[in-house]
Amino acid sequence: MSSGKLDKKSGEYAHHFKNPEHEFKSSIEGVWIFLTSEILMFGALFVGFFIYSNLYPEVFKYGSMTTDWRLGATNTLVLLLSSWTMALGIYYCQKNDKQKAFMNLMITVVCGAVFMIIKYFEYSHKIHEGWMPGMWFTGFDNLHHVLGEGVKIPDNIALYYSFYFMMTGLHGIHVLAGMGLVTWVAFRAKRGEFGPSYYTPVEGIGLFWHLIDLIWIFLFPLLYLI
Amino acid sequence: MWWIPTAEAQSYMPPAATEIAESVDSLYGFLVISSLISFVILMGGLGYFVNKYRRRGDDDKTAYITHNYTLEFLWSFIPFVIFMVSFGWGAKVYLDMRTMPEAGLEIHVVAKKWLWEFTYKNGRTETAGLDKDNNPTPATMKVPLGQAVRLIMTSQKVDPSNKMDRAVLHSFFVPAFRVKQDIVPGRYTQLSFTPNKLGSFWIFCTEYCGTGHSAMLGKVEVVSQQEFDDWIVGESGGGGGELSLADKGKQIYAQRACIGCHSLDGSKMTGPTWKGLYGSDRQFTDGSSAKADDNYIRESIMTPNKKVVNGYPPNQMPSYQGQLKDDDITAVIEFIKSVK
Amino acid sequence: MSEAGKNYLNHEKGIMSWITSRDHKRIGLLYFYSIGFFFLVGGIFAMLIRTELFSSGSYFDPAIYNRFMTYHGIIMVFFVIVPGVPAILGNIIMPLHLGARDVAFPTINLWSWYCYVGGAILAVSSLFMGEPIWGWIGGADTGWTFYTPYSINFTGANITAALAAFVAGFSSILTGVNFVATVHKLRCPGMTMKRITLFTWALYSTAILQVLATPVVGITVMLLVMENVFGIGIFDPELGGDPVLFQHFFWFYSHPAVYIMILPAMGIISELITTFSKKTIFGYTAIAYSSIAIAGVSFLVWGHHMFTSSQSEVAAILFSVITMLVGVPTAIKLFNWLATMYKGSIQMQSPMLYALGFMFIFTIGGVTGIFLSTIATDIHFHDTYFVVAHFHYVMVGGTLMAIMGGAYYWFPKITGKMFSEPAARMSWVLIFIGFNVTFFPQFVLGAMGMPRRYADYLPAFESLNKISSIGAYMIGIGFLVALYTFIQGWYRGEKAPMNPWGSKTLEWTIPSPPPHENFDEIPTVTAGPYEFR
Amino acid sequence: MAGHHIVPFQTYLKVFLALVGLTILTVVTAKGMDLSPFNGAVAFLIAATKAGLVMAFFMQLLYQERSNSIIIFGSFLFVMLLFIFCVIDIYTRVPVESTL
Repeated sequence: MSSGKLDKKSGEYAHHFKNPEHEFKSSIEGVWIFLTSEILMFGALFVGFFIYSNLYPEVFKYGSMTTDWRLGATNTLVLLLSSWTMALGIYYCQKNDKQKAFMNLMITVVCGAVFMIIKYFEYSHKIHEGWMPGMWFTGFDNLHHVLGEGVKIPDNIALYYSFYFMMTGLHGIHVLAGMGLVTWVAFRAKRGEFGPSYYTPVEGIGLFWHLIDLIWIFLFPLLYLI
Repeated sequence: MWWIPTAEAQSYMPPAATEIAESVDSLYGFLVISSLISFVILMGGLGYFVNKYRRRGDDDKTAYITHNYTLEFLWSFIPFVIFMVSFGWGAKVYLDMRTMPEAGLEIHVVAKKWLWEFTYKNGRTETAGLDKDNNPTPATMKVPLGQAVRLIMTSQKVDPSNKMDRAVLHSFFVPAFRVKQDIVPGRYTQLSFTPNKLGSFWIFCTEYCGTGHSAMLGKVEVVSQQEFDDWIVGESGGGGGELSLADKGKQIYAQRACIGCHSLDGSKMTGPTWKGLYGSDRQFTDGSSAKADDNYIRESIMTPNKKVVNGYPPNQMPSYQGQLKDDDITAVIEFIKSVK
Repeated sequence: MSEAGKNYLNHEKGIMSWITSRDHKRIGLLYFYSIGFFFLVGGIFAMLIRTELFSSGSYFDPAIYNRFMTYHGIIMVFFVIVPGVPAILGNIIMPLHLGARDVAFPTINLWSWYCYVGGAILAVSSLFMGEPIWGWIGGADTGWTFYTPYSINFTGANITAALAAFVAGFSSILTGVNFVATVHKLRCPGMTMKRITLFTWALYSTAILQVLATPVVGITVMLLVMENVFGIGIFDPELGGDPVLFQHFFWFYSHPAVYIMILPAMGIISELITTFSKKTIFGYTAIAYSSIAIAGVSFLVWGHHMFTSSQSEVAAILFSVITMLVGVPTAIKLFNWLATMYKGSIQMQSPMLYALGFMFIFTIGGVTGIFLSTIATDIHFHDTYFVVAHFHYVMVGGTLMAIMGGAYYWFPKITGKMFSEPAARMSWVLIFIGFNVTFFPQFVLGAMGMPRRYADYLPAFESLNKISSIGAYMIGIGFLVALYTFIQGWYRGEKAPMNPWGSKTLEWTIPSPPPHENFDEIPTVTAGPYEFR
Repeated sequence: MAGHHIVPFQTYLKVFLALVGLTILTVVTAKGMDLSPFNGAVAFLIAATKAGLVMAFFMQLLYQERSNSIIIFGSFLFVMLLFIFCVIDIYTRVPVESTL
């Protein structure tokens, strides 16, 4: 510990663990425990979403009609691809192929970026139309253009956009954070810091990235399809 | 069970004025007694053991007892039974409390920051007012003895046009009736009671609602049916009638939330006192000054944040533009003149 | 590994070696200093509250009183009692109890302290935001519960105070993650789950609560922040939201939070009772599982904070019956402690005094809890001083008594010095008597119907409030005496032996203070933790 | 080194393709067919299946210690508890109307 940074690849480990495997398993379990709190955090939003969508079905029906499912589906595929390359990143670390590991991790980051760019277009479209959360909502007229003039739009339609922006916003922040973290491990992988005996950070951050994907898998049908 | 009324008498609960209150008190008595018993068992045992088994020397030998399933079962099961009795009894009384009368008197309650408004079916409305010496009198709800009363309650904003303000949660609580119900903006909640004692009882607001929370008092006056019938057809308390301008202003002062921030006795509240206000020199935060005449007061009511008096925070008072009629403002000014 | 005379306090020097330390013992001490400081701040607010309530009529403007009340709540709940036991004593002691060299993730442990400090700074700085009402002082006046829609007023103070709770929540989550992983993975050889100490069991249950409950309040206060910044309307009835849902979300955390506060305190009491009775704990399994049971059931009872909130009658009855179930494991613990003292050899040292004080106060807090979980009586007591008295009996009387007891108990281990026993007893007398004088009258006040969060009250309530205020000043003096014993002990105390109390757990098998890496050689355990034969 | 299970490349590929297939399926069922009132349930089921695949293979729950699975399913359980109890309240409330 006192000798500064540990060379974990060649089998060193922090002083309070028994061996490198012990350290690996403990770290991964720590990540899982952290993920439970992420799930509870998003979970509360989902619970709110379900309750309000049952209380005000019209709001959520009309609301989801204004999202573009093509963009949502594209984003889903992009994130699935990124999850796959993330898994491959770990796979190549295990295989000690640092070049391929780096490539795959960078594809993951790029996918994250593509996701955010598509998200940006969706957001700016909604903001442009005045479909904003809560008290900023001004888009009644534009909603009529989309849904037809005769439709009676509920007064609290803005609730849908509150949930839309809160859920995708929180998810987006996670994507951004994930991109940063994946970039970091990608470059560490490129420097050859990981190998078959030590790849804990890749695995841990991979779990985090898969969770982001997992949450989007649920967000997509809720916000775009139903 | 003779001991329950005994506990009630020592309970420090306020006098009970409904049947429900009496049954709550019986339950309370049961709880007081059973907690006293368990407290005495635990603390008695503690005191006894501490004394009997105190350390005599460093090489004391102690018994090696790790568990005793019978005992452990007993002290899990007996509390469990007591808890369940208490739960069942409590739930039964609660359901009685929450069963709304089919017929009976309906009174609409509106809670605002920070006053009560009680409206009867015939339109009669009661709110807070001021007595002859300008002391605030709480809003008084009159109800007849022995008749079931159902309250339909909601919360509203003082100034509906103020977008930055919110109607907030309040709670209607009459200790003597042992009933309480939160008042939620945007929907109606209900509460019922059947008073069985004549008298006047306090209403408290028990959900925190801001600066005036502790001053948000009201009274329930239980009167005979005869007296109630005579009263209900009379004038709305505090409103309308042939009043002098200053008296009208006084009512507006009490009812339109002026009272929350402006005192009449010279004490400093959120806003400046009205005592001796008229005709005095006002120093403002921007360095200017003015004499408090009719125009200044009118301006302060309409655009309160244009000139803020030194020593007071800005943006406290909502504009009454469109809230008060011109006559009302004149009345308020007359009232301010009368407070010397 | 450890050289003679070197221990965790002096093996590295300089402030940087402290604030970048990843040693669990040093981080525990960092927490001790910072939590102690904020306890002082929260205590000052408490004194101001009691001063205002000393008599009917106002010393302070109600708007200022509401700030005192709010900041007393926010600081004491989020920055003192919730992190209190786990972050200070848990950090220092739990790895020692497990025979580990550190917690599982030392770096994250340090981060959690920084989150704590960041949150605390945010909380205090929010006091100077919003509309100034008294010089520079402005701040949130929502109460620590942040109930909507009152907390939606679009001021920076509310936003900052809610963010402070969010950041503090992060600190709590990180501590929880660390502790769960530590208990799962870092037990020394032979240390089965049935051989870990009851303090560790309690911390383990607490950590589960921290991990599972805190994120919900995190997202809830985040939505509140958004509500204040963007007016999203999820909890705002004016825009179609439901303020009662806010209360559901809030109490989904804040009820388990009560157990985050009290469970580790119970863990400390188990240690103290067995050590000072010199007798093995009675019903180890029952106490350990009751911690887990309390943790689990505590997630299903939050609705008892909302009996009058306009939640439905069905929900109220359901929550009431589940709440009753929490009482059972709590009663089990009390009786087991009592049974532990039977035929023991009881030594009335000051830590034991605190433990007995805990049992006295907690029993009162516990039985009055039954008054509040019984719906019909709760309708009357809800949001009155009865509730205030009840939760102070549980949280202040309970948790603080246990923290003080634990602090005195482990003081020799942590500092390597002995404190002055007479002064420690003096502080106990003042705190214990002062506490009961302060809060017992509040039960009566609540029964009489005095609502809580009142800046002013009817003259009928005056005499009891006076007694209560006098008691509060006594507690204040008591804590100053306790502070004196700590400082005096640290600088002037005699050198502490390895095991001053004759305890059997692992931390007493290493020198006081412990060396940097705790154990020269990781111990192997062959028996349970309380083998007094 | 023992304990580090390497999932074959082929498995990852198959799982990825399955996920893409399920995404297409969910779009088709929601936009192409009218299954109301089961629209929501079907979409949710498909999402749950996808989530299961991601967790089992990408997140390697299948190959890790059982405790990790318990931890993560525990968290879903608690989300359900929050949901169920909130729903119990909201759907048993008796609406009150003003009679003025």
